[in-house]
Amino acid sequence: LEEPLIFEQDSPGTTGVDLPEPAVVKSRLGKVRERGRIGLPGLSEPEVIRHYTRLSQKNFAIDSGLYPLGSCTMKHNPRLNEKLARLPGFSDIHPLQPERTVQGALELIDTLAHWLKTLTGMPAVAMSPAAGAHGELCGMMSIRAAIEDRDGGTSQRRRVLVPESAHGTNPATAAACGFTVDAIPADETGRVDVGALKAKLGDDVAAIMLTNPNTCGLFERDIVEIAEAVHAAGAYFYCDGANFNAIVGRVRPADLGIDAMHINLHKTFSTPHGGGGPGSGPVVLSEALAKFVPLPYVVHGKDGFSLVENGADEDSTGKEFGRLKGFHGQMGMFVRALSYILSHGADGLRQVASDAVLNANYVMASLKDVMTPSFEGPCMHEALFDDRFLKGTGVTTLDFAKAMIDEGYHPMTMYFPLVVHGAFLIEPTETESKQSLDAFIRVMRGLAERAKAGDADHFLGAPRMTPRRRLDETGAARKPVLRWVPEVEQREAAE
Amino acid sequence: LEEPLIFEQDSPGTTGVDLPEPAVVKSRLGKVRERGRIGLPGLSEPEVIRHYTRLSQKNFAIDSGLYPLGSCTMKHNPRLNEKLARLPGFSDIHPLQPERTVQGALELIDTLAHWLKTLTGMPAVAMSPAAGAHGELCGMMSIRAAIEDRDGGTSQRRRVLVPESAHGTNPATAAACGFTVDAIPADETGRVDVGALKAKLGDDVAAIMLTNPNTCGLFERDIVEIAEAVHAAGAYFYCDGANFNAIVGRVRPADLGIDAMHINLHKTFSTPHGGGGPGSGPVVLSEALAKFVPLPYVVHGKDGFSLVENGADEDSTGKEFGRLKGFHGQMGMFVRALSYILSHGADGLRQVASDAVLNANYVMASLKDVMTPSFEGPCMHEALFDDRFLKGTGVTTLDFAKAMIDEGYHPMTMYFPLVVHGAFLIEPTETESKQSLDAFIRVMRGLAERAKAGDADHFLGAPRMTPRRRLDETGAARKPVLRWVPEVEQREAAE
Amino acid sequence: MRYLPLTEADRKSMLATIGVPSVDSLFRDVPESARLSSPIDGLAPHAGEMEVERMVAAMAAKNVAAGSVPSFLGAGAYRHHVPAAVDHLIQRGEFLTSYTPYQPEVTQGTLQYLFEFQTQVALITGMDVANASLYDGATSCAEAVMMANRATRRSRAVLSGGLHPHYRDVTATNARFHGFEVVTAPADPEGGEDLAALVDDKTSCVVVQNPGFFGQVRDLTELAAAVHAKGALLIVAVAEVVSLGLLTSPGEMGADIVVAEGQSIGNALNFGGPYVGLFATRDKYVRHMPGRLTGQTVDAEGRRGWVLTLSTREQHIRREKATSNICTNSGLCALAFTIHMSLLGEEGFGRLARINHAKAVQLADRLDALKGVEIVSDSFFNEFTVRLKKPAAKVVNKLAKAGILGGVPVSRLYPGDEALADLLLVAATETNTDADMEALASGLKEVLS
Amino acid sequence: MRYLPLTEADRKSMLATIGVPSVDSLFRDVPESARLSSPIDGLAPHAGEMEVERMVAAMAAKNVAAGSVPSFLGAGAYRHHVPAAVDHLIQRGEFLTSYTPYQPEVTQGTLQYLFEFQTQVALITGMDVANASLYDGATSCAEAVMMANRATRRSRAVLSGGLHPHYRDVTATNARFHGFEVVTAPADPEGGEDLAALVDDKTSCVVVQNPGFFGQVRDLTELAAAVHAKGALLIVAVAEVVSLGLLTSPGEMGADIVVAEGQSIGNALNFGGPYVGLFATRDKYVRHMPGRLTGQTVDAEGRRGWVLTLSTREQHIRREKATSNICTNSGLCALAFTIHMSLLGEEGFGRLARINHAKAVQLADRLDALKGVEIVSDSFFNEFTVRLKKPAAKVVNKLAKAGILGGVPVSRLYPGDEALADLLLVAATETNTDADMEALASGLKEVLS
Repeated sequence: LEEPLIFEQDSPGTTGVDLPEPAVVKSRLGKVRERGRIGLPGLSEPEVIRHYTRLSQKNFAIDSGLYPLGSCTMKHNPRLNEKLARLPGFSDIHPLQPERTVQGALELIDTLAHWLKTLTGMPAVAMSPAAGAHGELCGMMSIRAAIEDRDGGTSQRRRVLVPESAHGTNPATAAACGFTVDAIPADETGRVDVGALKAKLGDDVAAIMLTNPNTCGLFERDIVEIAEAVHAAGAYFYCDGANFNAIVGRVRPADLGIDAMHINLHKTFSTPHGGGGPGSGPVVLSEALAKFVPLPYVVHGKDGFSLVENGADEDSTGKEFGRLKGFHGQMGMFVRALSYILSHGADGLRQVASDAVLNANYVMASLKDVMTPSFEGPCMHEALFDDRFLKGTGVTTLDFAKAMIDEGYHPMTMYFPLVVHGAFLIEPTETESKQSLDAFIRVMRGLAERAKAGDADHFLGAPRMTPRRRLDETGAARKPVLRWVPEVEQREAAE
Repeated sequence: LEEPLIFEQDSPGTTGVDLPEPAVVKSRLGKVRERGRIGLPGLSEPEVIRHYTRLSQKNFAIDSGLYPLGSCTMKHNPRLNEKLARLPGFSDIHPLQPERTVQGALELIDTLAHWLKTLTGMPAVAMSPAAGAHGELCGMMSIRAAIEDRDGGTSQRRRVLVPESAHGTNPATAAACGFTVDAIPADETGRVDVGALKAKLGDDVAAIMLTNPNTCGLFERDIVEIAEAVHAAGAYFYCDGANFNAIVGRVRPADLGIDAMHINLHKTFSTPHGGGGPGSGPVVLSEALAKFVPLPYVVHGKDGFSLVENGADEDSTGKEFGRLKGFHGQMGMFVRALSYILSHGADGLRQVASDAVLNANYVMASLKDVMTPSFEGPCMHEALFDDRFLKGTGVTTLDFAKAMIDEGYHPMTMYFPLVVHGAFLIEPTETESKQSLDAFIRVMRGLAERAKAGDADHFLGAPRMTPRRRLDETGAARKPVLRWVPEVEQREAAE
Repeated sequence: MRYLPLTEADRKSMLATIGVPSVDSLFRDVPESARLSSPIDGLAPHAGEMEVERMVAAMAAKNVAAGSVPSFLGAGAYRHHVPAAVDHLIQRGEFLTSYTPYQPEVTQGTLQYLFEFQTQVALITGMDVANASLYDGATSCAEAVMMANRATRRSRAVLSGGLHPHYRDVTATNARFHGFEVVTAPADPEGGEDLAALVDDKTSCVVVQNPGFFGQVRDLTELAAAVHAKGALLIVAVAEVVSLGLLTSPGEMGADIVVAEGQSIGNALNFGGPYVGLFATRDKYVRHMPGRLTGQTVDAEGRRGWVLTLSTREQHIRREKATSNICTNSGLCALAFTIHMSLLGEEGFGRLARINHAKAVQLADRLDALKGVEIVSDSFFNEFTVRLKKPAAKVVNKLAKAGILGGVPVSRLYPGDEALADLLLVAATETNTDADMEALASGLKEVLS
Repeated sequence: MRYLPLTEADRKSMLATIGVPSVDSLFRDVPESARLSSPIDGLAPHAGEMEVERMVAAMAAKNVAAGSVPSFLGAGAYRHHVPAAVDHLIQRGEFLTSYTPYQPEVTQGTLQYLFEFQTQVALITGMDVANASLYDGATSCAEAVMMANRATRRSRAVLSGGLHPHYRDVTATNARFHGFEVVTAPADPEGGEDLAALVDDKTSCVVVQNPGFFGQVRDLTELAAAVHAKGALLIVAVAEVVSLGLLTSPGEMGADIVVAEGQSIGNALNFGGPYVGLFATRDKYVRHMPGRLTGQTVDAEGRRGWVLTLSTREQHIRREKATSNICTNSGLCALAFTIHMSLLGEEGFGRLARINHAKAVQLADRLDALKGVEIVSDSFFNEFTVRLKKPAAKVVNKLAKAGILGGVPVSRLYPGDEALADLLLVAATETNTDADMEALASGLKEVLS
């Protein structure tokens, strides 16, 4: 069913919110004029509810089916977490209320921080980053601040080593922190080439940014050796923690020699993805970096909890590098993550990693004879295949992905990581049942066999069952239409 | 997409609720043995959420589109009402808490009662009936109790007059109260035949049960005359208030001579239909019936609000006829209805009736040239057509209805009322916009023209876009399968 | 107004299409004397969402939420913990704002969950089939008696003195108007009644509650045999459905009809409603059942699907000959029940019941140690009767002032019966902490001293 | 455990399929020294939903919810009434549990609302285009400066003394690491600063907040002209987006980039996050924009549809050459914004703004009458600065003890600046009743006496 834009459902004068007449007062707007018509449409509540309900029905979601999107960790989002985040004691408190009136909020942040530090074995955590990439920024700023503190502001350590297979955010973050990026190649096992890495180390290297488990779904076997080499070179070790889901409770990053790692609360600790955000990306820090944190942060003293909001505060480390966002962090996400963490506990979180890895390896084992795994040996939380099994079929990874949609599945991550050709990166997560995985495997095998049997048309025309068939992305970018304009303006513009 | 039954998703031992080990105690179960395996399936929370999400996606709802189901009043359900019903001060109070601890709840019931009495002009209201039919039962019990009180328990007034076009619940209710049912025919204008009615009145008649506006969507023009005749015969006037939506704020039933009328809170006052309930059906009562109420009810004294729960209570009327359900009524529905009522106010409720009638007449006027209206003149809140326009097309009302589904609409009520052949009873409600009605009208016109153009196949095969095509209802009734049984038992039964 | 989409311009243009000058003229069939020309006097005008929220929330704030204090009330309504997933799912518009599933092609969601509900109810009660729910436990009980009357063609019902007084009263009200006899055994706090002795050849059914209103749990096997020997049916009422996770099922004990209050699973206390009445019976009585039924069938392409079925029993087809006048079920409450039960599963349901029993045993042991408190129930599930040395109603009011909801005085449901005035019903569920129990014990100690 | 569906039997059978003896063997690539053989010490084991709810609710109960007392805090976060429909809709699983819409065929719902969001933001800011949101107002501000640097190929930003200190600080942090210059005018409570004088030929942009941090509303038309004359861009930051319902839009005043905190529409206070950063600009700068963009296109059958577009600006394609490292937007908060704004519409949004202004004027008049209180802001929207005769932080703490959240002491954001220590920011919105205002006035009177 077609659903017009809200702008096309305008009933002028209608509103979905009844507000009383404003009191008559003498305006205090100084020299600013009151504005005229803005152009917003008028709709009643029933129309708005129906509109967004119908839009929602055009979406795929974890709630509606398996979502094997590699590196995104689309796991179940418990409803308890949503309920608790809406307790007025959290949702209805102002960030600048007197600290005595928000002790419970500060306690919650402190409790979550304690869990994150203990699970990673790290002594400090910066809670305010708003997302994973923001956490990367925070970690790299911390590293640069530490280097400048150690070497003086004149430090020439500006080179950051980043594997080829890194998330695109890694190089972008390094650049945003004023670093230059130097790529490290992968070896034939899908891991960082340690020799190449060591060769690149030098006294101009500030840090390495490594993802572990890496974007091929593999554990970097030589990580301790790498850490030692990096530290020996006077540099720091940043770990992209996007895949912490795979090892939580089974490995503490501190034991691997990591100096800074962000944690995507929306991946490992299941705060909802919400169609693209909001996220939350706290960064755990090693002893060497622990003082180099952003403002603000929570401390616990004899009068209870308080916030250190500026460097003049008596509890300040004296080495804070600045502020990353407004106020104190993604409180709503903290509540959800803590609720998830307390629900699982130390034993359950360990089970999370075990089941995530088990599920991925089960998918890998069940598909390896009909698809082509990119690397040998067990994977961690995601299974990587490439498109060699499609060779000669006329079907691309993209075509295959679109055909999955018609079978009721969201596509896996495709064409990433870049180290293999036509990648299929499949992450089932620990919240899928065996029954669910078996159904998925049946479909994937069926499609693989169908492709090999020569039925390319089935794939090229897919998806067929969706509200829209394939969309013209090239056309969209060539002449961008980024907002609705009234028809009359559209016509005028065309003339 | 297919969705198996939960019983087919059993993972033995799995649960979606984590409960601690029970404390070890000495059992106090007397001679009763602990039961063995029940046969419930084990599912985790993610599986349960996905299962019921996917089931919901197979439903049509007001939230997803226009729902023109005549006599059902499928109007918008405001979300504020849901929110308020969940305030712990209402949702988390026990019905037998000391009255001092539930003064706000009793106040809410009393406030809603005040609105219902004032809107209908009636002096009393019985709040406890759980649904419309339950309200009918309450009203007819009140009438019988009043008659017995007046005439003695030996009263032979046991005949109840019910129009042919009445809801099936009316005769069923009369029978459940120990009355016999005598049908009154309709005249050619779709209303009660007043002559026939008067001829049937006599000293064995207890009451008339009339729906007004009636099930043809028409106002009973002669209602005052009818009321007078009924009262003159010593009988009472029960009005089925299912269609109060059409006249709220514009007509007070008391002014028509009505003695008892139930109000479907889920129709007029928009508590949600919820896939078939729960409802709530308070009954307003005239002075003559005001003492003949069910227990319990709320009274207001010097110590605040209290409940009269039995005839020995000092506030008792002394004439209560008994209890209709456990505890005090559908509190959750009362909160929603009052929220709706306060939101609209006296002016808004009047507008509700005006817009409901306007919308129905607009649909009527816009379709009358391609479909066949059953009666002349303006309708009230619903427009009644019959199948004469389909004559010779090979398409039935049912076929037409199923074709509407493929266009994104829920069918109208069909084959009811019985007074016309192949009825189409269309109730758009006041919460549909003109834009929405225009789209609906376009589709209905298109289908009517298509049927007349001879494309019967289009209709006979409909619906095509639904999770299921037409279902075999005859087969279902012939050999009822009313529950799932394990495959092994199924096989054994077959052998 | 926020819920009304028509603009004045729309109204004008629609009136023109209709061909009338004003909305008033559409109401011309209303007798002039009854036409109101303006909003009804004395009622407030419309209000914004924030204002309505303030008004209604102010009323809510005058109540003591059971969860905010130690609370031990039962007597047919029980406070349990309902997982957040339940309320989340039942609020989905596709469930909340859908009608009775008369059009099966667009309501397979509702129909499938009702089929699951019927199966769950049949399983936990130990019966063959169940309907798609009735209003509540009390109305289910009355309907069961009327069904037994139909099935046996008799009209005398014998009610246990351990039946919930509301169940008894609703049955009696129906008896008065529908015309059948009800024999009620005296209140039976000790659980010693001999119901079989009340059964005669004209008896259609015996109704017994298990656990009883006063708490006792009974093995009904012998009673069932005695009732059946007289050609009557045994109706078992269950006011606390969680008990079915632990006790031998009524079906296994020989019940012919089982009715229950389903509120405990999935539904909040809600001050007594809406609740969900469960109704289950044997295969052979299916066509005597009241209420809606969902049945399995196939569609035009042979795929499994669900429809409402056997509607020839129902009022919209059978009119005055229907098995019941009931036309609404408790759909959304039944959905909440189904989802909560699905979450619990075999493992969770049994464990929940065991926890409830253990909590009640712990509480009974604790109260038993108090002076002036005597445990009356020799057996129980999660609720039991205690005899106090003072009138229970007064004790409860004093406890309430101290911030404790201490139980239900039996006199609330048996007013005027002096012999029962000192009895208090006390329930414990998984929601009661040790601290709650300690609060009750010390509160009682103080009030009774 | 309730969120983990695998049974022990499943695990065994899956390990057999994989061909390894245990899950441990799947972790064989982890250096042995780092493998933990049991759950981490010192952390609690798993807990049931009821237990977790108790623990977390206990923390919530230690906070004073703003809605439970008279509350007048603003300074970049505002308490407004959000219709219940908003939260209902954003909790639908299809929105809540969906990912970034990279697969447009199965995410048209998300894409269409983002397109609606972009259009709404462009309309209210008076700009041509907007992105699909950033983290919050402060990060949007920093991104805007970096965008201005790119667009002008300059690297000196001039910040108003009326810019929210958090926006200033976040920009400064980025400046330190990214390598550009920031010139900040002194705190400007009186609203008299001359920003144009700070602009030179190397200036990439001027950032001014309207209404200013201290409350003043300004006509920026002349400033825009002056800034443009130097070849720099004017960035206007809006910390209270409701003001756009009443004030001439930044676009009309000549802004090149508008950034705003969108929290006020659709989003609760949430102790400061998550919020939603709005970001709008002129068509000509589109390709310099940071963040996600939704664009209109057609599908294979020619039907209108939406996709994420211009992603060549973004990090997942451009890597270190991206316009920003931002990869997440504030999707669900943007949805809440979009739904609330759709409910408000032209009529509601304007009226909401007028009510807010009227409330603030009423409050200012009331406070102005108090001894020891002086209104500093000569103009304002819904928030203004007052000078007290005592340090504002102490006054606020005393008010809090009396159950009044009386405003934000300027010293909280300008610590150590004695000249600002007596200043208090006071905001009023549609949620403040007359009784609230009376409570503040009498509370202040008492504290100051």
